Formats: sequence, structure tokens, C-alpha cells
Amino acid sequence: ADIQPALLYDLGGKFDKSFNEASYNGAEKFKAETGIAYVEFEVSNATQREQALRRFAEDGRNPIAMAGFSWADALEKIAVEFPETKFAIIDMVVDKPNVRSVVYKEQEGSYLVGVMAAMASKTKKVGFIGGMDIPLIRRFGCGYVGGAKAAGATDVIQNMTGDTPAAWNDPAKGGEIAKTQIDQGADVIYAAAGGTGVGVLQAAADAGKLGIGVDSNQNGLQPGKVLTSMVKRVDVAVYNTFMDAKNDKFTGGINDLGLKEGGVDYAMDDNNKALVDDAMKAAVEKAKADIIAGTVKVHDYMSDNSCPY
Amino acid sequence: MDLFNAVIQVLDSTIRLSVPLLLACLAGLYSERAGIFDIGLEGKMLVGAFAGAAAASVFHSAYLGLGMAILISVAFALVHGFASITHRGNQIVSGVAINFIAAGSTIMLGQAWFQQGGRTPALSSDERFGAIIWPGADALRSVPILGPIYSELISGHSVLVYVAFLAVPFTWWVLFRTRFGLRMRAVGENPAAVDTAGISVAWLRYRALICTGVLTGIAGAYLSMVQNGGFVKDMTAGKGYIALAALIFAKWKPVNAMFACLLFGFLDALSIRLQGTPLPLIGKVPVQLMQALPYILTVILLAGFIGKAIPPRAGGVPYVKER
Amino acid sequence: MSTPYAKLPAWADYGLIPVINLLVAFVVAGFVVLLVGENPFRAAAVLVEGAFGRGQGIAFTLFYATTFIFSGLSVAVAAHCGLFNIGGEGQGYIAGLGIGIVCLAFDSVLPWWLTFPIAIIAAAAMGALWALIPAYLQAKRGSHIVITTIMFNFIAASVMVRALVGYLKPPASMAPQTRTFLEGAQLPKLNWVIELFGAKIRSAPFNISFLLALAMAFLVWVLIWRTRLGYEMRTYGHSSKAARYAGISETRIIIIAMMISGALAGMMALNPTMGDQHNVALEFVSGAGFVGIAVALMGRLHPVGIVLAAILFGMLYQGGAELAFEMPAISRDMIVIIQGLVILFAGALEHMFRPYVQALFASLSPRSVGMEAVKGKGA
Amino acid sequence: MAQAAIELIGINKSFGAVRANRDINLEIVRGTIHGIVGENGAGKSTLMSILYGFYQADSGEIRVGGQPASIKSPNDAIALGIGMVHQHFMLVDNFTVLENVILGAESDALLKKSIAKARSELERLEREYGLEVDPDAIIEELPVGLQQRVEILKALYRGAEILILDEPTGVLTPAEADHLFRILKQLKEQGKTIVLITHKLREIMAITDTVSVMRQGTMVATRETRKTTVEELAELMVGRRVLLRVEKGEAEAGGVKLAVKNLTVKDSRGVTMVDDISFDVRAGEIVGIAGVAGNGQSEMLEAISGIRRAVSGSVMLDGKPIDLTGAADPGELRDRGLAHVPEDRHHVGLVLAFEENENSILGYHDDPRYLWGPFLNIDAIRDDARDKITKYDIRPADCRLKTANFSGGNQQKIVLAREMEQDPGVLIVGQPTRGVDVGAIEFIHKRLIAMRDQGKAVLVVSVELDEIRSLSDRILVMFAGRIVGERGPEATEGELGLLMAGVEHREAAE
Ligand SMILES: Nc1ncnc2c1ncn2[C@@H]1O[C@H](COP(=O)(O)OP(=O)(O)OP(=O)(O)O)[C@@H](O)[C@H]1O
Ligand SMILES: Nc1ncnc2c1ncn2[C@@H]1O[C@H](COP(=O)(O)OP(=O)(O)OP(=O)(O)O)[C@@H](O)[C@H]1O
Ligand SMILES: [Mg+2]
Ligand SMILES: [Mg+2]
Repeated sequence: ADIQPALLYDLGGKFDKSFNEASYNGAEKFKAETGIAYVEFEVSNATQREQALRRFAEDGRNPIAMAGFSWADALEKIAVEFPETKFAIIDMVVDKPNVRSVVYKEQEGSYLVGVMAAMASKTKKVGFIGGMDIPLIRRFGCGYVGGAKAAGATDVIQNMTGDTPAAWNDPAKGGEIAKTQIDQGADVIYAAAGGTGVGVLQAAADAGKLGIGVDSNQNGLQPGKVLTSMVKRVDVAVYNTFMDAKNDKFTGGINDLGLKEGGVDYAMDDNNKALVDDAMKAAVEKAKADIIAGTVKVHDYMSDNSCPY
Repeated sequence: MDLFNAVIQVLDSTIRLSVPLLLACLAGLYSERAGIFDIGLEGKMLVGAFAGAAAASVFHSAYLGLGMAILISVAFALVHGFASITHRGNQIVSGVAINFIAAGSTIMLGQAWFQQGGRTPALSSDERFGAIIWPGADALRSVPILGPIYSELISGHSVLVYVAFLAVPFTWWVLFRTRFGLRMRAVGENPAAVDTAGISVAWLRYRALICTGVLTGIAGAYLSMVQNGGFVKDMTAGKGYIALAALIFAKWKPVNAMFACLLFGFLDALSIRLQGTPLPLIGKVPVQLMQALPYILTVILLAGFIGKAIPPRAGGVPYVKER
Repeated sequence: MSTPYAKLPAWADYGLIPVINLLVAFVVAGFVVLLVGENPFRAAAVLVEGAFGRGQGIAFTLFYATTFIFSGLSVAVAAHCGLFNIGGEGQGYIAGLGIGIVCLAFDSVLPWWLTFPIAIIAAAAMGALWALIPAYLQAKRGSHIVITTIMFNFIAASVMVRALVGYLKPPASMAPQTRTFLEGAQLPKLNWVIELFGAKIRSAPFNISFLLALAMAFLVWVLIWRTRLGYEMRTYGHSSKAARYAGISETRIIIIAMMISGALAGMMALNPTMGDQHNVALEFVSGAGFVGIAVALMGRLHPVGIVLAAILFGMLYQGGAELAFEMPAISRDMIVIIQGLVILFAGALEHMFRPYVQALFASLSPRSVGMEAVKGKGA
Repeated sequence: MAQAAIELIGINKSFGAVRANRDINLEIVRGTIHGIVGENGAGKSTLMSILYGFYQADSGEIRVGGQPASIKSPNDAIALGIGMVHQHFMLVDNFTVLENVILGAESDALLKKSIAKARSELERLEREYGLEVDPDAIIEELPVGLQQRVEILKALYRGAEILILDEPTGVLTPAEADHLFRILKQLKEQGKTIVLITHKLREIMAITDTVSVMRQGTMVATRETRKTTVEELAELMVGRRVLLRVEKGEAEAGGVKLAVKNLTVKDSRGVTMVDDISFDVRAGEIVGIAGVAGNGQSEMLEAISGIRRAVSGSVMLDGKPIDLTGAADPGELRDRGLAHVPEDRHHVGLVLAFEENENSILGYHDDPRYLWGPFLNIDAIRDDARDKITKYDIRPADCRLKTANFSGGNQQKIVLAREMEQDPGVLIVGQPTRGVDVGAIEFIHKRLIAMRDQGKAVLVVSVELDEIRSLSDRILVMFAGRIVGERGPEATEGELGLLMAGVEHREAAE
């Protein structure tokens, strides 16, 4: 019998231009390839998490993948209640045999795009724009600063969009922040801000500067104006979870995915070919190799809530 | 000189940030002056933004987009009217309802039509309202002081920005120099007087709401077709409520409204600009404080300088002839 | 609030008409459901069944209702004093801070029945405090309460981010939220009450803060209609001139009313934190404060009406979730639309069918229609 | 046989279950002044509002100039040359006179032209009828008398041939009223038809040609004015005999109960309204304050009762001084035995949205009798309210009824009952009978006398000279914020009128 996979999204909603959307894409890919349908649910408040999880588990959904660290508490419970069900959680570790925890070293990917940004920048000033001000986003920022500084950026202007969830969906403000950073001299801007990022890339493009996408490959949003994207392969994680379950290869445990594991990376495609010269490419590849080899350690903001760069 | 540039830049972004607030604020002014509270500005802006971007991307025309934005937003305004004028419903409840419906339907339709996650396709430059460069703007840029002011602040905005600022004197003129304005103000103060004068209270208020719809439509279009190249779910991000605050701040007067919105825009621009950069004397302040700064300052200004704001007397109460 | 029409018998006024409105709301919502190619009747069935069908559903419905009762009461108390408190969201959010501190401090040492009262006080105090400043500015400086409370919603958000990320969050934890509370700060569930009626509940967050909410509803009724303070609040709410004449201090009454309102909004935070999540997380209020506005007004500012309206919204939340589970084509956003339609028809358009109903009653028996014929006699 | 300007045939109108008008038939002859009298709530305003198209009759026919007319809205009425001056003015308070006049009758889409036209038109009307009023004044800053003038101007500006006035003199001083009547006569000579609603039979006799009487929604009689008497009309109205002039014995005044010292009050705009006045009221006497509206009486009352902060001055209650410049709060004065019946019952003296019983404790809600610790003692309150209802014959006798649904007369009784029954040492009353019908007037006056005879100090402020003269033991005349003279009850209307006009005052100044 076919498996009955289920996918759960976080408050941001399926279409958050971020990990929710990425996991959705992964599931869609799986569906397209195997023809196996999956069920999904978008929570609209914290209470629904446990409810939704149990609900799917009771209905015999298996495996059940969920995006977002906020699922952890609920999963802790449910995973025990349903030892037979296979779970996968993105962005958080839940230490249960039947749970696959997928976490990413966003700092590493961000480091790489930081390097590219610094090299692409003429002013040697680059910008970072985060969405809502939470530690996870600061981890992106910190890695980025590290890379940029390492590649000779003199200054990294950092902004957060706001303190409410609205900060994830305010492209107008995102664009304005981008313009401000450009006024301050930044000419490459990295946005880790969900829907707000759309506005950032737009503004950068409008001003003839470069933007950097996040999570999924956003090079296509402003072709030729997006230097690259820090891709975080949440889609792959979801896809693999479903696939492994289908082929009885599902394993619990922690997948800590960095550059080495290809969990994070920078995106190259036709849209940004022209923007990335060989020097840049070489430098990034070198940085990547160093990190994989461990000769360069990228600081993880959340390990100590601070950024040394 | 460097500081001067910074100032110019902050002011420039002040203008861009205030425009959506200003349009929404004037929109609210029309309906509240006519005695209809409108907490649904947010929703009407949102549907405007969506309809605008959607139409623009489908018909490849910015102006068609704008037209559609206005049309739909007016339609929602009329729903508000139907509830609060024709059926004497609670105006705040009706406004809340409109915000709900707007939030839900834009995402749903967006996904159904474009399958881009509630987002409309990215608009090409000819599907948006580009910047208008004024004659000699580039030539004069080098001129000290005046040059930047002219070429940065005055020139180089999209047509909707100029529309917004022209809407201020226009609204003032309508309100205080035309028959319609006189009647509108009257119906907001004492509908019975209007009624006994043989004018239809309902029709008058409907017309006011249509004006509201037009302006919120433009406001939405500005968000999705000028500041951004397409619609993103919930992209109004609370601007409707800020506009409402601005309206009260402005004591329901058009010119004040402009200054109130510019103030909000300025505080916002300032907090963006200052984020992360250490301040003189104070030093480095936590980001959250910077985020809250505009709101804190608003409260301080309100308490410190703006006196009591008396709303239109008939505001919020449905007009009932026979008790 | 007097309706603009002659009165109907109470049962029609408070029973029949709301029911009609609700039906219409669902009919219209039905068309939207049709739009996405689902069967509206089944949808309606799922929604109602999901909310009230099984014990599980009922428990969740009441759980949501609990929060809305608090926020609705908060809006109502202010409204009776002529104040529009749009800041329940922020007042509830900031109350989470007080709750968080209390729970983190005591959950390991005290049993829940000791922590709870302390937390109630903390929540109420924080909420009241957050309402105090706007109230004071309104009373003393005439700063419009609507602006200030909106602003304080935003300020609360920033404070909470700072507090949670900066201080309350356990170091090296990913999530910007407090650690999970221990037994000592977890409210006992009430599910067994529903189970008495034979229903089976696997797990639901329905907890004793519901009783607190009901108690508050009663107290608010007493306050507004049975105490001197409430009398003064209503007097001021109807006519500030009359209040002045009656020797009621404007400053005092505004501040007291807003603080009570804020305290109620603050208590709204108990349910999701101590009752359900057992932590204080970013954005745990998630809009309940604004829903409270609709709840209060649809409940006609009367505690009974508010409790009913709150249950209606609880039903929309819970039933809506079920709908999304059962019908793939119906997304979270669809449910928001449906909620909007209900607010529109059952709330804003509540008078739409009244004239017809009145005509109907009048034709049945003229006596039954409202104001006794005596009135009309003169002095 | 002069032909009818207006015929009303079988008019019926109900509000909910209230039958405001039942099968009303009425004929109004062109070029005459036709009076309509009736108790509060008799249905006068309703009937006229129907004629003016503000309400729609449930059934019945209206003929204008012999032709059946369908009047669906005030527009139709205006088109037919019908104009109305409403009992509660239909003016926009923060508009100028001109703006109010043109509202709805703008000659042009732009205000400039309309205003200009109206300005010249007003000047003409001013010349013809002596209706002076500053066209650019803001309504809320005008005394009621002038506000009403604006209402009349509105009607004339719209070319009214038939002018309806609903209780026009309710708010006017004798002087103003006389002026109004001169204007009305003038209009009549110009061939205009006038319908005059009033509670004041004296006025009816003075200027009407015909008078119709309404009671409880029905038209009970129509008489030629010169063929009827005040007594007859009063009886027709109320359905029983009423004595129109209260007879009262000599006052035996005791010691000073209320002493106002050097009271000065400014209004919100900083204009001095009360200018350093002092006077006493002794136990067992009624002191009446006469004066043209807007000469500071209102402000004085508000200051004495603690509602409005005075610039300087104090009151002695039973010899205890209370500073009025500080935060003198009405509650404190009340506790000291000062009861206050405010001029504006609709917004100050009552909360129209409250139940009757709730209003019957307004201001005394902190009296232990009505409380139970912090709680309201509902039973006590309602019993108490019922007592007052029976004692003051307030109708309808339902203490749970919404106050707005009582007629003005009864609303006034609710306030009086509340204040008098507290058995205060001092009672100050503003406009005791404004908008109240003869039946109620008689009752209220009797009550005030009774208070006096119980040895209370009573201060009455009224713009009704009749009232002042029939009630007062001493009459103080206020002009321009000062007390310009004191007279005994025997003073003639004439000399008081002069004082009120400030004549003597000016002489004194010279
Ligand atoms: N708008 C209304 N809604 C409901 N009932 C009304 C309304 N206006 C008047 N009534 C009722 O109709 C009756 C007649 O009212 P109306 O105003 O005609 O009396 P009136 O003769 O003008 O009294 P007054 O002398 O006080 O002006 C009143 O008893 C009142 O109860
Ligand atoms: N809100 C209301 N609902 C129902 N009837 C009302 C309402 N307000 C007034 N009425 C009725 O309309 C009639 C006239 O009302 P109005 O307020 O004119 O009283 P009034 O005697 O004219 O007092 P005043 O002359 O001081 O205004 C009264 O008989 C009253 O019963
Ligand atoms: Mg009347
Ligand atoms: Mg009257």
C-alpha cells in the first residue's frame, strides 16, 4: 500500500516565501514524481499544533513532516503517543527514535553569500535585512557578516523589519529599508525576511543594485538583479522524508545539514550567471571548501546569542 | 555635507513611507467627516493592492490595474455602506468584517488564479508606475543644497506620490469650498439638519464612502504597483490602523492629515536609518527600542502638543429618524 | 444600545433574529464554499459537527471561547464608559510577561492553585498598567484613546520581543519563548466535565480559566448594572455633561474603567499560556484582542451576549480547523473569509431582517410589539 | 369663504405601538395664523413633521391649495412652499449662519456663489422683517433666540409661503417673543400662512386667528381665537379644569440659607459672563432671576452648583462658605443640601438612555439609602422611584421605561421629583417649565411654592417673565452678567422689561 504522507505548516502559512513554501515545494515534487497525494494543514494559532499532529497521526498519516521550530513542544508529546508513526521536523531537534530532526547551518550558507556580496560590492558596503527579530534570523545575519568581512567588506548595515509577524509580509517597508541602506552606500543586500524580502529584491533591482535571495532559489524574482540566493534545502528534507518512508529507508535522529551535506548552499543559474565572475566563483568555492574541511568555522549566533564579527 | 545628504535621504524615504498612510488617511477623512467610522481602511487597501497588481499583470497595463484597484476597493466601501448606512449596523463591526474578508479572499483568489502562493506575478516596469524625473533634475543635482532638494525630494517619484499630495489641497477644496463638501460635513455633524433640508442622508454618506473607496484603492495600488512590483499577502501590514491614528491626530483636517502622515513616515524612516548605528550620547540602543521609537514618540507628541481631538459629532451613530 | 426599531418580545429579539442572521451568514459562506467546488451542506455539517459534535470539539470550542470572553468583556467595560479600547491585543500580550515571570519563579515551588492566583494578579496588573497610560493621557491631556492604545499594541510587541529573546528565553534554545512551565504552573483541564456527559476526549486544552472567564462575565454584569461604580461609568459613557452634573470625576472614572478593561484583557493571556502551551511565546495572543471587539459588539456589550458571541467565535475557530482537515480544498484563508461573513451578517447586518420579523409579529398580534400603548400619554 | 392653504384629512401615524396621531382632520386658512396647542406628547410635532414630509403618515391625505399633494420628503414640502422651524433646532452647530441657511438650497455647486447670493438675500430679509443676525457667526456661539431666527431665515430663504413653527417661544424671552410675533404678523400681512405650535395660551390669544387643540394624538377641537378663552383651551387640552395662576400666601422669610459672594465666571472662550455678583436667598422665599437669555444666568447656575469653575467667588450654604474657584464638585454642594434642577434636562439633568428609576438617583447615587456597600440597592431605588412617580404623577407610571420615551413635561417632573424629594435646604431651578404644557406647569409651580412654604430657600432662573412674576417673592434682574435691579413681585412687566433690556443700567452708568 502507498504511504499517506502529511505536511504541516507553521503560523507563517504555506506561502511565506520561506521554509513553509519550500517544504510545500518539496512535497509537490514528491507528489509529481510518485503520484502519491499528501495532506496538509496550516495552523492559525499555537493551540492547533498538537491538535493537528494528533489528528493526522490518528488518521494513520505516515510520515508526518512539519516546518518550524515551534512544533517541537507538541511533537515531543505526540511522537511518544504514536511510536509507530514517522515524523520529521524542520529547524529544531526533537530527540525521539521515530523523529527525524532536520536542522540547518544557515550561518554557513549565509557566510558564502556574504563572501559573494563583498566581492560584488563596489562600495565594499553590503546590507542585511531580517524579517521579524528572532534569534534564527540573527543567525543568518551573523554568518553573512562573517563572510562579508572576511571577503573585505568594510561595513555591513543590518536592519530588522519589525517585532510583529507583520514584519514577514511588509514588502513596502522592506523596500524602504533597502533604499535606506543603498542611500547609506550598500550596493548588495541580503534579505532573510520572507515576503518582506520580495520588496527588498524589488527595491534593489529598481535602484540598479543587487539583492540576495533566501531559503529557496529566488534568483528568478528579479532576473539579472539577484546576485544569488542562500538556498536552504527544506524542500529536499521534506522530499527525502517522504521518499525514504516510501522506500522503507526512513531513519530517525538528527540531520544537521550544512554545506558538507548540501543542506545549505548558494544558488547559481542562468539568471545570475552574468553577475558572478570567475574570481568570485573561485573565492566562494574556496570558502565553501574551507568550511567543509573545517579550517573555517562559521560562528553560530544561537550558540551564545552573540556575533563576534 | 554628508549629514545634509543623510537628511535629504531620510526626508526622501519619509515621503515614500507617508504616501500610503496619507492616501488611506484622506480616505478615512471622507467617511468619518460624513459620520461613518471606518476601521476597514486596512482591508480596502489590501483588496486594492491585490486587484491592482492582479489586473496589471493580466492586462499588462498599470492604469488598468489602478482602475481595478479603485473599482474593487469602492465595492468593499459600498458593502460597508450597505451595512452601516442602509441597515444601521455597527460601523466598527462592519469594518472588522471587511478586514477579515479582505485578508482571506486576497490570498485565496491569488493562489487560485496565479498559483504563486497568494502572490501575483512580479510586475514588469511597464505594469508599474515608474518614477517621473522632472526637467533638469539630473542637471541640477550637483547644485549645492537646492540641487539635491529638487532632484531627490521633489523630482523622481511615481505619479501616485504626486496624486497623493495633490489630493490634500483637493480634499480641502472639496470639503470647504463645494456644495458636496458642505453637505458632507453637515451630515457628519447633524444628519437631522441635512434630512430636514431635504437632502438624502443615505445617498450623501454613500457618496462619501465612494470617495473613501477610491482613495484606499489608490493607496493599495501604490503598495503593490509602486513600492513593490506585485502583491504579497497581508502586505498592508497594519498601515490602515496607523492611518486611522493619523486621522485622529490630524483632528479630521486634510492639511493636518498630511503633516500627521509625514510625521509618522518620518519617525519610521528615522528608526530605519538609526537602527544599529550608535547614537551620540546614548550610544548603541537595542533594536527593539528603535522599532518602538515611532510609536513612543507619537504618544509623547500626542500628549505633549496635540490637544483634544473632537470627532464629527454624528460619527459612529447610525442615523435613525423614527426612534 | 437601543435598537432603532420598536421592541420585539425578548425571545425573538435575542433568539430568533440572531439565528436568522447566522443562517444567512452561512448561506452566503456556502456560496464561497461552492466557489472552490466543495459541497456547502457538507461543509456546514463538518463545521458544526466539528465544533459541537464530539466532546473533543466542544472542549476546543470552549477553550477558544475562554480567551474571547476575556477580550470581549474588556472591550465592553470600556465601551460602557464611552471609551473604545482597541488595545486589548497589547494589554493581553504584555500580561504574558507578568505571567511568565510569576510562573518561572514559582512553578517549581508552589502548587498550581497557589501559582494561579498570583498569576491572575500579575496578568491583571500588567494589563491594567498597559491601559493606565493611555487612560491617563486621555483623561488629563485629551489624547485620543484609540491612537494611544493602537500605539501601545506596537510598543508591547517590541517589549515582548526584547523580554523573551533577551531575558526569558533559555540560552541556546532556538525558540523565542520561555521554558516549559512545570506542574506548578499548569492549569488543570476541565475536559472531565464534558466527559461526564459520556463524551470521550483524547486531549484538549480546555481548562479552568474558562471558569474564571465565566466568573468575570458575572462580575462584569454586577459591576456595570449593580454597582455604584458601574452606574457612574454608564452615566459618563452616555453623557459627560450629566456625569459632571452628578459629581462624577471624569479623570477618575476614565482611569478606573480603562484599568478594569486592561485587567480583563490581561487575564485573557492566562488561557493560552498556563492553560495550554505551558510557556509564554512570541505572539501567543495572535489576534484575540481584535476578535474581542467583534465579540463585544455582537454581544451588544452584555456579558451574556458576549459569552454567546465568544462561543460562536470559538466554534468558528474549532469548526474551521475541522473544515480544513476534512476538506482539502478549504484553506485557512477560506475560513478567515467565512469568519468575516459571519461577523458581517450576524454582526453588522443584525438589523437587516428585523423589520420583516417585526412586520410578521405585528400581523400576528399587534400587542406583542414593544412599547406599551400607555406611553404617548402626556404630562 | 377664504380658501384653505392646507387641508389634512384623516391623518394617522404610529411609532411602534405609540399612536402619535389618530384620524386628524385639520384645515388651515390661507393668510392666517393658526395655533395648535396640546400637552406634551399630544402629537403636535409629529403632525407637523408629517406635513413637512419629515415623517410619512401611515394613512390620510394632505391637500395644499386645494390640490392633493404627496409629500414624501421635506424636498416636496419645500417645493410646495412649506417651511418648518423645528422644536429642536435643525442647525449644524459648528457652521456659520450663512452655511446653515444655504445648506440644501445651494444655488451652485461651488459655495462661493451660493454664499454671496445668500448674503444679499439675507440682507433683504433683514430689511423686510428686521431679522438681524450676523451672517458669519458660528451657530453654537449664538444665543438660542438668534439660532431660532436662523431657522426662520432658512425657511424664508427657501421661499416658504406656509411657515410652521414648533414651540418657537419655548426658548425665547418676552422681548424676543414679542419681536418674533411682530415678524409673524408682518409675514401674515405679506399673505403668508403660519402654523404656530405652543404651550403658551397667552401667545395663542395674542396673535392667532384660529386655534386647534390636540390631546393624546387626536384633534379635539378647533376654535376661532376671539370666540374662545384661555380657560376653555386649557380645559380642552388637559381634559380638566386647570388654574393658570398659582395663588400663594405671603412668604415669611427666615435667615439666609444661600449667599452668593462676588461670583465671576468666564465661559470657554474667556468672555466674562458673570461679573462679580452677590446676592442672598433666605429660608422660605423664592428669589426669581429674570433676564434675557444669554446674560449669564446659565453660567451663574452652573457655577453655583459646582458644574462650572468660577474665576472668583464663593457660596455660603447655611453659613458654611464653599469656594467655587477650586475644584468645587457638585457632589459636595449636594451633600451640603443644595439641589439643582438644570436648564438642559436632555443632556445634563437626565441620561435619556437610562431607565426612569436610574435617573431618579442621578447625583444622589452615592447616598447610602440607594447603596449596599459598593452595590446599588436596586429594590430601594425602584421603590423610591415608584413613590416619586405617584407623588409627582409622572406618566407613564413605569419606572423601568427608557427616559427618552417620556414627554418633556414628564421628563422635567422626573428631575424635579429627584431634587425636591432629597428635602434640600436650598433648591436652585433653571427654566422650570421650558417646553412643558399647562397641566405640568401648574403642577410644577405648586410644588415650588410648597417647597418655599416648607421653609426652603428657592432660587428660580427663568426667561418666562410670567413665571418669574407669579412665583417670586423677590425678583433680581440680570443684564450683561450683572444684577441690575431688584423688585418685588408687584413689579410690572414693563419696568422689568426695561431692566432686562439694560436701560436703567445704562442710565446708572452715566
Ligand atoms: N421619533 C419618535 N419615535 C418614537 N416615538 C415618537 C417619536 N416622536 C414622537 N413620538 C411619540 O409620539 C407622541 C407624540 O410626540 P410629539 O412629539 O408629536 O408630541 P408633541 O405634541 O410635539 O409633544 P411636545 O409638546 O412635548 O412637543 C409622543 O408621545 C411620543 O411618544
Ligand atoms: N427617544 C425617544 N423615543 C421615543 N419617543 C421620544 C423620544 N424622544 C422624545 N420622544 C417623544 O417625543 C415627544 C416630544 O419629545 P420632546 O423631546 O420634544 O419632548 P418635549 O416635551 O418637546 O420636551 P422639550 O420641549 O423640552 O424638547 C415626547 O412626547 C416624547 O415622548
Ligand atoms: Mg413637540
Ligand atoms: Mg416640547
